[in-house]
Amino acid sequence: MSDTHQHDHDHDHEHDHSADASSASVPAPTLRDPRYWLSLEDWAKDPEFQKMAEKEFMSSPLQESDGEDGWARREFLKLMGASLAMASAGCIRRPVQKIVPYNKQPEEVTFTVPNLYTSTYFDGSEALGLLVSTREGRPLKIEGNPKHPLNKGATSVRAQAHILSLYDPERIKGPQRNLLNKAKTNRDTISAKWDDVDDATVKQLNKGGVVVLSGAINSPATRAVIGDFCQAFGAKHVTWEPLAHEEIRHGQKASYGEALVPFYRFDKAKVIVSIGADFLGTWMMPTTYTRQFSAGRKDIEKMNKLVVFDPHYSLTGANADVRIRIKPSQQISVVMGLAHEIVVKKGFGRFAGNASVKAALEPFAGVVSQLKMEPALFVKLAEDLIANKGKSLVVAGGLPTLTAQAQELQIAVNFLNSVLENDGETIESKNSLPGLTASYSEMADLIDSLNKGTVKTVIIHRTNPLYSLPPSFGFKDALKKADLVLYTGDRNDETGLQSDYLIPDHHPLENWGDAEIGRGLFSIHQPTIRPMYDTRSFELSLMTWGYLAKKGPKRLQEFETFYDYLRQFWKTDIQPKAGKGKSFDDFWDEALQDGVVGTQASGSSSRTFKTEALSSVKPVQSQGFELVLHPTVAMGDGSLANVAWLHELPDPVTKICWDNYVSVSIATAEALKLKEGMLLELTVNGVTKELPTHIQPGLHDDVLAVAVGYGRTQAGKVANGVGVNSYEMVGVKKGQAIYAGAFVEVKNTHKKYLLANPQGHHTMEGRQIVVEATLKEYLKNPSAGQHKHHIFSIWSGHAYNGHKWAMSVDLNSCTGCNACVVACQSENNIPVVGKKYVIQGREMYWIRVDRYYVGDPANAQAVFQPLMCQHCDNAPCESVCPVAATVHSDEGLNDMIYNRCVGTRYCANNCPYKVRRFNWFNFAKLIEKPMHLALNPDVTVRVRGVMEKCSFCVHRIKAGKTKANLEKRELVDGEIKTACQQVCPTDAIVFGDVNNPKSQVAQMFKDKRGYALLEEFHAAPNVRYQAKIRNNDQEGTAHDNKGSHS
Amino acid sequence: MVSLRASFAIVRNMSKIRIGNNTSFRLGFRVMLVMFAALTTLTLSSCDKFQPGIGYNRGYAPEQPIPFDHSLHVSQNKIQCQYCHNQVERSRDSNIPALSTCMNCHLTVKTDSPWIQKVRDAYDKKKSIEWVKVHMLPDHVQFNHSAHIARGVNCQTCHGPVETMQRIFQFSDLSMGWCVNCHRQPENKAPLNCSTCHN
Amino acid sequence: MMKRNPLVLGHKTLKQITEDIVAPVETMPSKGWLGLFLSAKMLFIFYIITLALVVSTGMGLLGVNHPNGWGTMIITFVFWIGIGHAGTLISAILFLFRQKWRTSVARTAEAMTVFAVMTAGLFPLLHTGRPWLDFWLFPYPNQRGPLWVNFRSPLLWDVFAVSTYATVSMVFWYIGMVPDFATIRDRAKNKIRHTVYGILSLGWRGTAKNWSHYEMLYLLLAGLSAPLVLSVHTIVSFDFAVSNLPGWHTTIFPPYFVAGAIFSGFGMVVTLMTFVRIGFPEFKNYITLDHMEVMNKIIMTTGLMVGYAYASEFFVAWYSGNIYERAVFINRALGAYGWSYWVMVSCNVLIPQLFWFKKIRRSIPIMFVISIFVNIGMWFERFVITVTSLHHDFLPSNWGNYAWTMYDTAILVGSFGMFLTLFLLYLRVFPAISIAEIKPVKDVGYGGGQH
Amino acid sequence: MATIYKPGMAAIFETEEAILKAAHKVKEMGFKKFDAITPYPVHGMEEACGIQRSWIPYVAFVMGVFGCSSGWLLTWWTSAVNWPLNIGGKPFHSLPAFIPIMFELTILFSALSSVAALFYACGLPRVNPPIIHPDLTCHKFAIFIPRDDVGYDEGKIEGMFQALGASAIKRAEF
Repeated sequence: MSDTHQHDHDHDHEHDHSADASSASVPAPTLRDPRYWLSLEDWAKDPEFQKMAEKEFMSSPLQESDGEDGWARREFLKLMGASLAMASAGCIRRPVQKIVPYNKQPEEVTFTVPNLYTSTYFDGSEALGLLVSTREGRPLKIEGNPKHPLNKGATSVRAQAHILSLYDPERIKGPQRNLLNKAKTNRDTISAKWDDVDDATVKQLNKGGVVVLSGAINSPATRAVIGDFCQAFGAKHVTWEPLAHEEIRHGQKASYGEALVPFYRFDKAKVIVSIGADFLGTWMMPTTYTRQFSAGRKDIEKMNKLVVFDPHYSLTGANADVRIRIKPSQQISVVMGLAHEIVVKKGFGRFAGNASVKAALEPFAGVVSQLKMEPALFVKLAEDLIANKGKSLVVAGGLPTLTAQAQELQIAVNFLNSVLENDGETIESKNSLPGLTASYSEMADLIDSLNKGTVKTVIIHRTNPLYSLPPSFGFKDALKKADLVLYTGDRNDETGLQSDYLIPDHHPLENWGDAEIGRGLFSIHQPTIRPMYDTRSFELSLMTWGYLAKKGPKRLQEFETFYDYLRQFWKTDIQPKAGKGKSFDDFWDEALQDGVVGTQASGSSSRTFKTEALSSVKPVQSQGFELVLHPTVAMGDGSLANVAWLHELPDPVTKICWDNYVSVSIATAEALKLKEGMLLELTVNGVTKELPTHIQPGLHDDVLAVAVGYGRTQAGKVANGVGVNSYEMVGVKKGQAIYAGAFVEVKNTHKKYLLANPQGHHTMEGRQIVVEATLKEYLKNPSAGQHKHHIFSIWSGHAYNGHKWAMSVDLNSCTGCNACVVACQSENNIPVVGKKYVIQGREMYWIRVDRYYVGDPANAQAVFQPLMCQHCDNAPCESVCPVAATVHSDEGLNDMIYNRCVGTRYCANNCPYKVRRFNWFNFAKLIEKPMHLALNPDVTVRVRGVMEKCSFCVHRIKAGKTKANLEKRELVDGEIKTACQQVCPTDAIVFGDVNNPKSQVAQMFKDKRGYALLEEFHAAPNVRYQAKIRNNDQEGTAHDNKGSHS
Repeated sequence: MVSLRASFAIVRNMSKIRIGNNTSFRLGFRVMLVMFAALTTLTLSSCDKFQPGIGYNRGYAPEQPIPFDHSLHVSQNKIQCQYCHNQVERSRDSNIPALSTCMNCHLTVKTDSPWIQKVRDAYDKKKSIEWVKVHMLPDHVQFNHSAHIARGVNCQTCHGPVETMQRIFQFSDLSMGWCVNCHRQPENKAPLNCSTCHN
Repeated sequence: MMKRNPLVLGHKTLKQITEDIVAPVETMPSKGWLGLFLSAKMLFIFYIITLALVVSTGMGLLGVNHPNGWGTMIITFVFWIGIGHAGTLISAILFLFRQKWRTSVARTAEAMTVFAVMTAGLFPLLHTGRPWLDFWLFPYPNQRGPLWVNFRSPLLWDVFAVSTYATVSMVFWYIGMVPDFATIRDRAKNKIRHTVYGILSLGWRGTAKNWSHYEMLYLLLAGLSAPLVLSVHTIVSFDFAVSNLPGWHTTIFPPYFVAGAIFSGFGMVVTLMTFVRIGFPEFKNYITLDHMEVMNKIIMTTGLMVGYAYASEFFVAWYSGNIYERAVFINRALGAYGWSYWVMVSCNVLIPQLFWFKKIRRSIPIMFVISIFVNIGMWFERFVITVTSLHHDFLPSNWGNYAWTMYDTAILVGSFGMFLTLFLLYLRVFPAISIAEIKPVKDVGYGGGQH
Repeated sequence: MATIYKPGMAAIFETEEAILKAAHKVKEMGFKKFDAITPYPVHGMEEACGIQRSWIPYVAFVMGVFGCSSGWLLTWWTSAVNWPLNIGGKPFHSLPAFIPIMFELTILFSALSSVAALFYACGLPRVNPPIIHPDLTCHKFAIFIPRDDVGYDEGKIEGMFQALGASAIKRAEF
């Protein structure tokens, strides 16, 4: 790993030397000409004129770029033109730049050529195989590892965004000590030395009563280290996550006798019923499940069917073929109702005759009447499930299902799956997910023992309970009873403030590690940069203490680095499982090369369901408004809250960014006289919070939905004070957190508040924008739902020989997960503008995902449409640019040349798709060091006053062509992937050369579902969309009852 | 420069015009003429026909921390460019050789020279040498060395007779016009798209 | 009727005419003028500061955003350009039609044109993201290949049209003033004045030969300016008409814009003339009520024309059956910016109809108020065209309102500061009525001494 | 460029009628190089002094044509020959789009050149031309006969001027 201080001489030195830029242009003054009018030569050399010229032509940008800052020189050079044209004789020198070559050239580093390292990312419930591209020793972009069997090259929003947390300026630079006063509130923070920390810790550890409190850990090696450590000091390991999957483990235990989190196979399922489980957005492993789900829809004739009973408007609900809005208290009724329909009414399955089962199901006979759906649909669903026995899947889980009856719900779901013989088919218990062990009950026990005083030392790792654990657990006071609290966080955050020592762990990108993503599937976790600060990996800390205390197994004490431990551990523990019959070095290299070894455990078979468990399942009484807390795609549990990308990223469904809010249904809004953004006062479990209102079509009238993960107080400049911490509204019952179903009192404060929503309007007004058809229509006519226009041109147009780049977007696959948006942002140095400017309409996204509601607003369906520059052959933007700053390349690209742009914004006005973005201010200037290290040197950083837009990742195209050229071969189709395409978990985006008939994109262009957006304008876009197909047994789409396209 | 002289000529001739005998008026009239001349100059001055490569640092030859002599290494010692600039075939940028590369020879060659000792010290101290950058393109220009080498373009085509340079200097003005004029030649079959160099 | 009523009241002799008109130039300014001038100057300075701030910080200070790429600056640009039309129109077209009554208002109208064009000309230059690079809009040989401009862009047509218009109208105005400068020169008592106007008059002597060339040139310039003035606003309208935005992409724009320009131009002329009449009472003899009345008639007529344009836009939107077009126009009248549309209609179409009544036509205070309304209405016309089309175009997801800020207000108001400063200076320094032109018509209307 | 001033005889008249009459008379007397000075273009003066129609329109026309063609050449050469760019899928030589440019250049060239022509014809700009009488740009009229005119005789001319009712007669340079 080369050291970050060795710079790419093309890129980084302008940071160091741009200070010269402002001064470099003033030459030595010469004698004035005696005549009463100056000769222009002297005039131009005259310092005053110089100053004048500079003021006039440079100052504005130069002023705003301080010398320290790299953009100064960019500005300066862009201005050369101006200054030259005027003071032509005043030869302006370039700022002097230095080139600092390596002392010894590192083998792996070729300037400007990225190195890719395999690694992994684990956010507490989902683990992803990564490919991290680094340039001259610093990570630039995080992509999915294509070789990885689960996510296959795709990644989640947060996996990509956590690169910014590496360069977060607010990371602490070394160990710190919090001086706590008597009341254990923070008095002062001083920097500490590792030795002192270790001494103090070991002293304390020897007194016993040690607990390691960590988030879920899916790294076998780390688990081993913790195990060794616990063994050494008689410590206890407690794992807890706000988004735990405990209810599933309990449900499984009650139903089948083994507490585990099974692996679901959405790709095998033909009928999928989800009750509150947002598996496409936030639940368990969304990226993997999205891949599986979309795989089941590629073959449209045989596409799967998704039915969602949605307690709030989740991303999964938005992609449902049939979506029924419910409230949390109805979840059990839905499942048991279905069971009743299937087992009792239809008399299907092995429990058909069973009296106790019948008794348990009886109370749910008439549930359909309570649901907002026509009974026929319910019956049809039951029939579909029966028809697809063994090929269907019923799932429930996630915060919206964590009512007081969360476990019962799981039992009911398990029962239904057993009835439908899905267990062992679409549910793999042998292949359970090892990482998901987090548990609220363990946490509750820890709090008890803390209060009892039996725990003296707490080591907190990769979790932030003082923010995300509901205060009603009383952890804060309990923690004060401990003598020593160590926290491995990278900042002095909510938990940090309560701990005696901050012993910062490496950032995941700086650290070695491994991961067991599925049973028997082991991935390596490589560092991609030398640690930036004086941090120490958590594992090494434990090992160090073991070594100092001379306690614990040999392997805990003998190794000097965690890397050695890891290697040894893989040799002894992993290779036997995943790498038989190879020398260890080959095995290790293979692991580093591919990033993953082994195969997922198979042989899951159906388990016997314990019918007695059913007896605990009773109907739930509901009363008034019910609270639903849910995580969001961007923010998750809120641990990455200080990453601005995540805040600016619009929510896939509501499209609102930079806030959390309470979603209410249209009817409820009317009843409470609420307007969008009005502050609503919620009182639940005795906690009162004021949140802005979002009026959400298709929400159940009794539901008030609020996102968790906001309202950080100690996360940093970006996150602090954004939104409201809704974890505080969570109730506790028998050591379980109640996230849903709690009764809420509401009060309309009538106070105004602005929510930032980059999308202007939410219906299509009967225009042909997202073409949608039902499966029945499609089977009759593959291009159903499209209105084709007669198009003609009076001129033949330019010929495109050679390549012609084009993109196809399959709206039937796209789930609107927004991964492409962040990928583009990371790839193309797209700035974050902040809430104020989003409200003013200055967001900078090159690709965005539009979401339109269709059908009856009360029960609206949603459609998604990723929108990027359409690279029209007859680009309207080009013909209006006065300076030819945007023109067509001979490969069909719509080139935007930033350094030629003067910023008339005419092109943006004339773009029918409005995909062009203008730099209203010098956003680049706001990039704080060391954040600029995350900028992609292949893409120019735009200055103020220029237009920018999607370039089809032209730098990747060029890189690909050059590569092929150097290797003296033709380009291979699919070799060049745009950032958005690369990350897409559904492969909805296909990019390539349409002039190559064999290319995938050329094939997609022939697809009958294909259409160009606003075809009738004959802008001749090089992006084509494929219509969305809804598998809902309807004859016509919801569009039809809106005005149709004339 | 031509344009400047031209415009001064204009000014002088014009101020010769017989214009009565009112001095204050003559002054005013001259001022007008000067301004006119100034305008013409400014328009002409931005035209490369009149001012080849002005401001483009052609001939820029800064003093280097170590007076490395290309003519010595290339002409006399017959060292290939790629021996030191070894990444030029793979990379967008041609690299300045690492000190280790120098040391390949200079551990034994000419070790007594104070300059070599300087390099040696830096090398031993794991330091580096801060060379002054000669050829500078704006950041919005993405020039790719490897692509040009693959096309068989000589280093000399752009960098000039480096083998004769004792101190390296900027040979071509590296203006956009200069790039384009080469790309335009049909025999070069070079792309003329804006995105070839700008993105 | 112009035959009957005299063009110049009070049986002026040639000498009197000269003295009357030159008076403002030769006497010390009044308190009133000073007050106006200083306040206008303050406003001008404030304007300059605002522009400096916007240019140095970024366009983001204004309300322009996504999707409203254009805003106040373009709106106000079109507004001033429109006003800049009456001048050339009065002097050129009325001259070609041998309308004798033009002589007394032409000079001031031309001045208004020149200053309005100056004020307008700033906006397209400053509204760009990087104004310091605006010279790239001119096709000059350069070191980039050379890289030329895109002659297909309406904005480039603008560059040529507006600069040509500015040059020609300024020349036209100046040539008209040359003999009058000579008059002032010959009347000059002190040396400086003699020199200054000596230079300005270019040594005009007024021999018969000179006059014959002079008149021919004047005719030529008039003949050239007439199509020019029409072409300029046509091209300005192309900025919108050539784009493909619903509500912009219409063939009616050129005539519609020209009519609107004449309309607003005359509105502004009436406003200014009332000021001039108040400021310089002796001018009442030259700028008579009859003059004002004729202009009011024109305002009324052109008001009807723009009214027709508004109506036909809606008709075409409906008749075309294009859903985007329809949506835009329905939104225009009833949407978020409906109010601005109705302000425009009432100010431009309804209120001018009051001029059907002779009493109103000939009442200075009323016509002043109406002319103000016309100015307001015409600004809103440009607002409606620019914003309501942009903020509601093809893809609903893009829809969004214009984020008006205080800087928008400052720029709109400040531009008047610039205009008035120049205009007030002009009233003091240049002969506000063409002396050489008014003299030949001094007896018109006194038909053979019978009165 | 400035014309050379010539000495001669000048007479001042008070009214338009007088000057017209005088001009006719002077022409009948066979003078060729005389000139009338008036504060404004007096109707019928051309005939009175026998001045031919001005030639400026020809300049205007020729330069107009030149402007138009140069406009076309500029647009065509830059966008179709020197560096053709595919802009909005339009032809390199999109003539319709170039018409506005051609039109504006036509007007510009022809207007400016005809102004230049006037300057040439009237010998402008000129500073402090000898002034026969300051009121000649205000309310008085004059006739000037240069010494080198055919049959120049001061006595005769003076008599004639008196007969025509000149308010003042003087030798002057003009």
